[in-house]
Amino acid sequence: MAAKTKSGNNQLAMTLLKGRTFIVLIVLLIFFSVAADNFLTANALLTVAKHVALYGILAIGMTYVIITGGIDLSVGSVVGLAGMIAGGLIQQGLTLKMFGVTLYFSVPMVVIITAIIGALLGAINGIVITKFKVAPFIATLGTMYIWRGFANLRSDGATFSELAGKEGLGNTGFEFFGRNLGGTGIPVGVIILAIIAVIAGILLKKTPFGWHVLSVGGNEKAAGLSGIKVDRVKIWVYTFSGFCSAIVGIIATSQLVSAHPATGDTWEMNAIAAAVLGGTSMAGGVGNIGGTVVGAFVIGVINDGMTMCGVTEFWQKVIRGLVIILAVIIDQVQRNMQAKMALQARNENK
Amino acid sequence: MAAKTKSGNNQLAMTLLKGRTFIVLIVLLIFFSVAADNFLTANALLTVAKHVALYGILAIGMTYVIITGGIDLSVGSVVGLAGMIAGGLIQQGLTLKMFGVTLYFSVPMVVIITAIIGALLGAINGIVITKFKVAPFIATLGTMYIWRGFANLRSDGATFSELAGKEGLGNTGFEFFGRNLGGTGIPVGVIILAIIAVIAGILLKKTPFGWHVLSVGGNEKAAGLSGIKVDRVKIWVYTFSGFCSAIVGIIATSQLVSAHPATGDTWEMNAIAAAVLGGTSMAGGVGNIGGTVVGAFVIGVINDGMTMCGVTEFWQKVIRGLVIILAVIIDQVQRNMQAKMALQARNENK
Amino acid sequence: STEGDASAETTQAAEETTEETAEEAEVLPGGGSNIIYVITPSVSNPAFKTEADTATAKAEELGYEVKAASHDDDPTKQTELFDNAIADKAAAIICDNAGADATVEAVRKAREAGIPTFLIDREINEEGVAISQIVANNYQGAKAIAEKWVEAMGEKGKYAELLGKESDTNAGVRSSAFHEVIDQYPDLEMVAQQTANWEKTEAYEKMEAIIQANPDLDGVICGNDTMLEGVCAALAAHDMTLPVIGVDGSDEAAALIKSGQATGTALQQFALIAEMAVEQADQYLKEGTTGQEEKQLVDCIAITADNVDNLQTFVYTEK
Amino acid sequence: MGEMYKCRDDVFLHAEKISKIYPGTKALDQVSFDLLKGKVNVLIGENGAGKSTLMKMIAGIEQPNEGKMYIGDQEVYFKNTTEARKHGIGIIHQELSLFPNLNVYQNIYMNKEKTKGKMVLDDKKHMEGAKKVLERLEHPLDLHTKVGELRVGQQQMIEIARNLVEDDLKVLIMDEPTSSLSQQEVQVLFKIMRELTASGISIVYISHRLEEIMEIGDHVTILRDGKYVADADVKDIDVPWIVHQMTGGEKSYPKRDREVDWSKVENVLEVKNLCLPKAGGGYLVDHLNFELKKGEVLGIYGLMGAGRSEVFECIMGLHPEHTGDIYLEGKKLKIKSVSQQIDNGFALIPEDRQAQGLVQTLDIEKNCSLSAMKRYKKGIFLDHKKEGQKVDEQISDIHIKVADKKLPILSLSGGNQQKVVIGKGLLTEPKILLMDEPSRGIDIGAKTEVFDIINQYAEKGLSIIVISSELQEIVAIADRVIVLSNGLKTGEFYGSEIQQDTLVLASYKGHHQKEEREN
Ligand SMILES: Nc1ncnc2c1ncn2[C@@H]1O[C@H](COP(=O)(O)OP(=O)(O)OP(=O)(O)O)[C@@H](O)[C@H]1O
Ligand SMILES: Nc1ncnc2c1ncn2[C@@H]1O[C@H](COP(=O)(O)OP(=O)(O)OP(=O)(O)O)[C@@H](O)[C@H]1O
Ligand SMILES: [Mg+2]
Ligand SMILES: [Mg+2]
Repeated sequence: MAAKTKSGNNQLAMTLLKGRTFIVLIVLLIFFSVAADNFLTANALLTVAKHVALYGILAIGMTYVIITGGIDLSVGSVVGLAGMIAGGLIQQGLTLKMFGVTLYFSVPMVVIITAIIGALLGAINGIVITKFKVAPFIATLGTMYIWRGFANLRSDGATFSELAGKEGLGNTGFEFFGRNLGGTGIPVGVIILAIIAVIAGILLKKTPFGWHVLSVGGNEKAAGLSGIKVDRVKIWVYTFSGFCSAIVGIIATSQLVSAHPATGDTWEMNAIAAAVLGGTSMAGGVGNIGGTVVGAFVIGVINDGMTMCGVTEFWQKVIRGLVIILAVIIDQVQRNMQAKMALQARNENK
Repeated sequence: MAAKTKSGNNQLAMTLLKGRTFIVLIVLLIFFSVAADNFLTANALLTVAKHVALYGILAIGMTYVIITGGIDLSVGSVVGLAGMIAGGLIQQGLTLKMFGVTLYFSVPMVVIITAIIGALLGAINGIVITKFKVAPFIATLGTMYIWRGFANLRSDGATFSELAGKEGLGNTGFEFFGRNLGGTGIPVGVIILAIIAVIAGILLKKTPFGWHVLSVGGNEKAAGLSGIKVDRVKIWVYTFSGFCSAIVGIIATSQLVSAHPATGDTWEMNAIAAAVLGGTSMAGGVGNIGGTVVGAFVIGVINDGMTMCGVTEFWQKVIRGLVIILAVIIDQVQRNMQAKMALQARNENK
Repeated sequence: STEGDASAETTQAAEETTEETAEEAEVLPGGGSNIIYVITPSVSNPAFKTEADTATAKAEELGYEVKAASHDDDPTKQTELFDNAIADKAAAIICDNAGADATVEAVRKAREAGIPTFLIDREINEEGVAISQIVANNYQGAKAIAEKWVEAMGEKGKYAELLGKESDTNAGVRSSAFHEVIDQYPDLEMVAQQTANWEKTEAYEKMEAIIQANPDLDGVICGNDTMLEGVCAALAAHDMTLPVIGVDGSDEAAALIKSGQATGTALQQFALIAEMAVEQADQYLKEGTTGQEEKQLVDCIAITADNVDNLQTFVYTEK
Repeated sequence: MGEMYKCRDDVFLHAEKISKIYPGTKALDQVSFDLLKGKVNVLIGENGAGKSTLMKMIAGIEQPNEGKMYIGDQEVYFKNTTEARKHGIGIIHQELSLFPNLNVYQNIYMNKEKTKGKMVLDDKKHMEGAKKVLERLEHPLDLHTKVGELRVGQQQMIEIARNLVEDDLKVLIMDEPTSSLSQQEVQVLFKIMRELTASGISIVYISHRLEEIMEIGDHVTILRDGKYVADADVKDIDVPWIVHQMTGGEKSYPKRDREVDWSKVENVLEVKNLCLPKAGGGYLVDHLNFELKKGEVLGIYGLMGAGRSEVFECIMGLHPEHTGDIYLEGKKLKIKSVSQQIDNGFALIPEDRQAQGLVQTLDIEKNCSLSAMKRYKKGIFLDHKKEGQKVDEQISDIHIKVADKKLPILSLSGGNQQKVVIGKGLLTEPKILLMDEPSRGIDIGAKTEVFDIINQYAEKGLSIIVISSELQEIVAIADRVIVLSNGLKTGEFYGSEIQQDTLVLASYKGHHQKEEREN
């Protein structure tokens, strides 16, 4: 009986907590739809969504990483490197010297290869962090430089343009990921975001693996004593983050129909901000995908909204900074509220 | 008796631990002096030192922050903003509308004002982190954007040039901080680094405040229950980091004899890397200024050395990343060694 | 070679002015070694890559050792690179600088160390410090291409402008040149002005946002070609083709002009400029004079569908 | 012996000549151990004797450097906990190892998840199972509460529950499960242990509370410094024998009877109407009144969660929201911060040594001087000489066994770590010393030394308040005891009135009184 009401309370508090960012989002939407005439049109919102897709997907991988108590600064560089790999494969194919042949892969193959490489790059982060006990911040700071260097070295700094592919080589259709889906006006990127979000959400809350991720973030030692393979969980989490980054690299490259080695520079900060705005705690153990996606939308709406209002670059920086801090402060308040409610609940049934 | 040998062991381990980065440094120096003819000249080394001064000073402030278990991503932006403030004061003076006067300050005054403002910016970080319980990473990520925005807004993105000042206004001599000291070929920046390093070093290991900093990083709860004002300690630490950043802003601006709002962009990463290379633990509670300075020199030597070897921009990135990770891995090994020795010691005296 | 001809023209142009200028005061011997430092912005931009590569190639051809480095548009890093050059006893420095004001001090320090500096592409706000300033005439170029754009616009309509890094001189120069032309036509109305920091993805996203705010947009002007690429990609994504111009003359831009997605760009003859700089450096080190004015303007060439075929990796060859 | 070893029929698991070497320590040295079927196997020894280490081997948390283990006639080797679980071996760890960010049933089923179709979690099963096991423990909890919001005792229960949901449980290792359980909770636990043994499950029970051992234990094995010392059936032995085997000498609580006419001694501390509101109604500390006399040792007894720690926390200024007045030597205090209270002459020895007492990254000396450091100044500088000599005095004064005060604090054994925390408090030259569970988790040797310290300083005129959940020790050391129950003061006893049964009685009153009030 009492149990019921209490769990009720908790659900309420949880939804409040999740709702929090959502409320901020609504407020922003209302504000900008007043400030910029065409902001509240289907088209404009789809455009926002399209931009959100990029760091939204990054933020989902980042959420997993932060939940385990880590951080991944290398995602931006993986985006750049993945883009260059995909672009290179389409434009130059893969030349095997010893056989004197050049292989051209179909676009799906290119995507798969790129995604796998991205995952591997992530796995390297995970291994450096778990096996060599390097602090995540430092490990991924290092790989951030390294991957970025490689992205540039791939083409010696040049851009791979005209990624439309050639009929003859059977590798056309790469623009797909940057365009809208068939008849619908929905950008493919947004759909990918949706798919990844759903899968990641279920994985986190509905599968043993998700539990293990949360447990590692909550109490690593205890997780180990419970027989959870902490290192393996962490490596998977960074692998996933690398995979997400590669996907983003593909979408971004496809949007521009050209691959530029500097793509993704500093995007990691957007991703982290989105995750934290979504209620993920830097201390680890706490976070949910839904919140992260909403957080990503908050950032997206601010960016595009301000641009459409003609706010200058400099003020945009200031406002972005303020929003991040304020949102987290609100989050703090809500957390305390929730803790109180939980206590209340507990004492009721004493 | 046994005590002696044990403490002996420990001293040894400690010196090893400190020595570690130093050894890396020596190796690098030898390597580059072979690789680049003119590298091992007094001139070249003084140049390196001069460059090291900039992020060396940042790294000292950062070391304090990291020891308390925090991080300060805003230092780079404070450098930029401080430069713009100093530049603005010299070139445009301070106009008080209500009195219709414009005040021109002498260079020393300008420096003092700038340093104070820098400290205040740091204090704001500290307050957001302690009073509003925002994670340091997020709080300083936010202020990083905000200060950078302000730096640009100060001059709407323009550069303040000709900071030589005017005799008439009695504000000449700003170049001082970017030049060499009088007859000696020693850059003023290096001397400032030395002074700050010595003070910070003494403060950390020879005053109660320093030990309070170390204890807060080691176990915040225990420190609080021991009567240490944790919040106050933290606020001071971020204030100090802000102060250091402002000093760096002045030196950088003085070297260019012009203030550029983008100055200091991404320098925080160099500072963090230097601190960590110097043996500061991201987990908090462990760190020493000497190590940090050596760490800064490692980074400086790599940067300048590679340039003088004609290593390309892209490979420089890769190598920098590798060095950071490898150095930390070595550090890890050494720490374990030390821990083992401690246990050994403990059991000898059982 | 045809490039030779091109340089010949401009040098003639310069010589006419040289007559009334005095000889260089004191001659800088160079640092001692025969190393030439080539300092440019990040070579992940094709324009600067061409610049760096041509300069390197030419200098090596003339028997110098070359060390190329990038300052990433960070004046502080630039001074550090100058310091390295000085410490390295460089014979000369070729530099595409990171800020008209922020660079003066660095060049002066090199001069004090007896090392001559030859600035390329962008000028600095002081004369008599560098030996040569071989400047791409952004102003003239931007105006020239703006004229073409106005034609394409039919002298009327709503347009948006994407600016380069606000803290970069060229961003300002190009924008004001654009407006000097465009503002003469009252029927051309600027409905949005945003900076995209010379950057492609940023240009793409900003452009999409601007399109949303102004669906009835008629044209776009961009501070450089990288942003032009982003804009064209954004327009393509919305099945729009509008008159779009940029500045630089990159092959990517050329491709877009060919395909009719972009109207034109102002070619800065990076290769030519770099080569001139090295030649003058060589001559100066050997003879103590470049035989040229310090400031030499190399005109930009307006590239449109008509003459785009003559453009190849920043080299314009009359066919 | 050797390959063809076969366990005795009454033995479930036999460990043969197990040795474990940690860097520098031989934690276990050729220890053989028989785990009797369906019995409560008690393992005792001083701190650092190797009890936990031996159990870590059997539970597969760590692997022996030498030695073999046999179940029945087959040799077994557990390379991780999962392996040990396969043989039905479960362990309740010495340190709580739970997930504060997860809720009750998630904690109970962590890494034992029930799934639908091998993929999706089946939370319905989880909740049912969790509910059952908690009812069995007579400890119903809201399954959705985050474990971080539970207090120590409740968390301890969940730690136990985690192992009871195992259906194939054959051996349950309990490493000091009662260290933070109250008397009545301990009784529930014992009931369950008897049920388990009755159903043929073997239990290994580790505790420093000897009286418990005599009550629940069947067979006792004693370790000292990583070596096997003796083993015997509980029915054949008594406490003194155990103490003798453990310490290799006689040890017992010093009897304490001071002939002081307390009515003549002035009050140092007076607490009037102290209240601490509980989040969501009610009080953690409920209109509490008491006074403390100079040189007196006041015991505070109560069940877990009675609100004793909160009393200390209020006095130390950790709960600004508290109401009521606190007088020090007649002067009313305006309590703002811990540091202010330390300056006022209070010192707190916190409940949890590792989490609240020690700064693990600092050395012994600094841990000892931390609170008093700002008193040892030359100008702005730390006066190392003065600091060093003060610390040395303290170390010798309370007999901390340290070879070198520059060693890391974690190089000390638990008991000595506790003494360092006490030393830290004493160095601030307090008028009033607040000790919260000062003997928790330290062996009888260290315990008696801690009590010696208490007596010694009480004689010197220091006033001391001691919270303890262990009846024996509170009876032994206190001049006067007040009993808290549910935040209410339910009893106050002097000298001879201080009897175990009277205290226990009082410790339950609070709950009834609350109910009466409510009706
Ligand atoms: N991980 C470790 N590394 C090094 N030494 C260790 C480690 N764990 C335990 N030891 C040492 O092994 C010895 C036995 O420790 P153990 O925890 O088994 O003692 P215990 O009997 O459980 O003591 P307590 O009653 O305090 O729990 C001690 O000297 C301890 O310091
Ligand atoms: N972390 C917490 N959050 C909320 N309430 C708590 C917390 N810890 C304890 N409480 C509440 O405070 C009351 C007192 O708990 P506490 O453990 O301090 O009592 P205690 O007498 O000190 O027991 P102990 O012997 O563990 O010190 C309990 O009723 C409990 O509900
Ligand atoms: Mg133990
Ligand atoms: Mg307590």
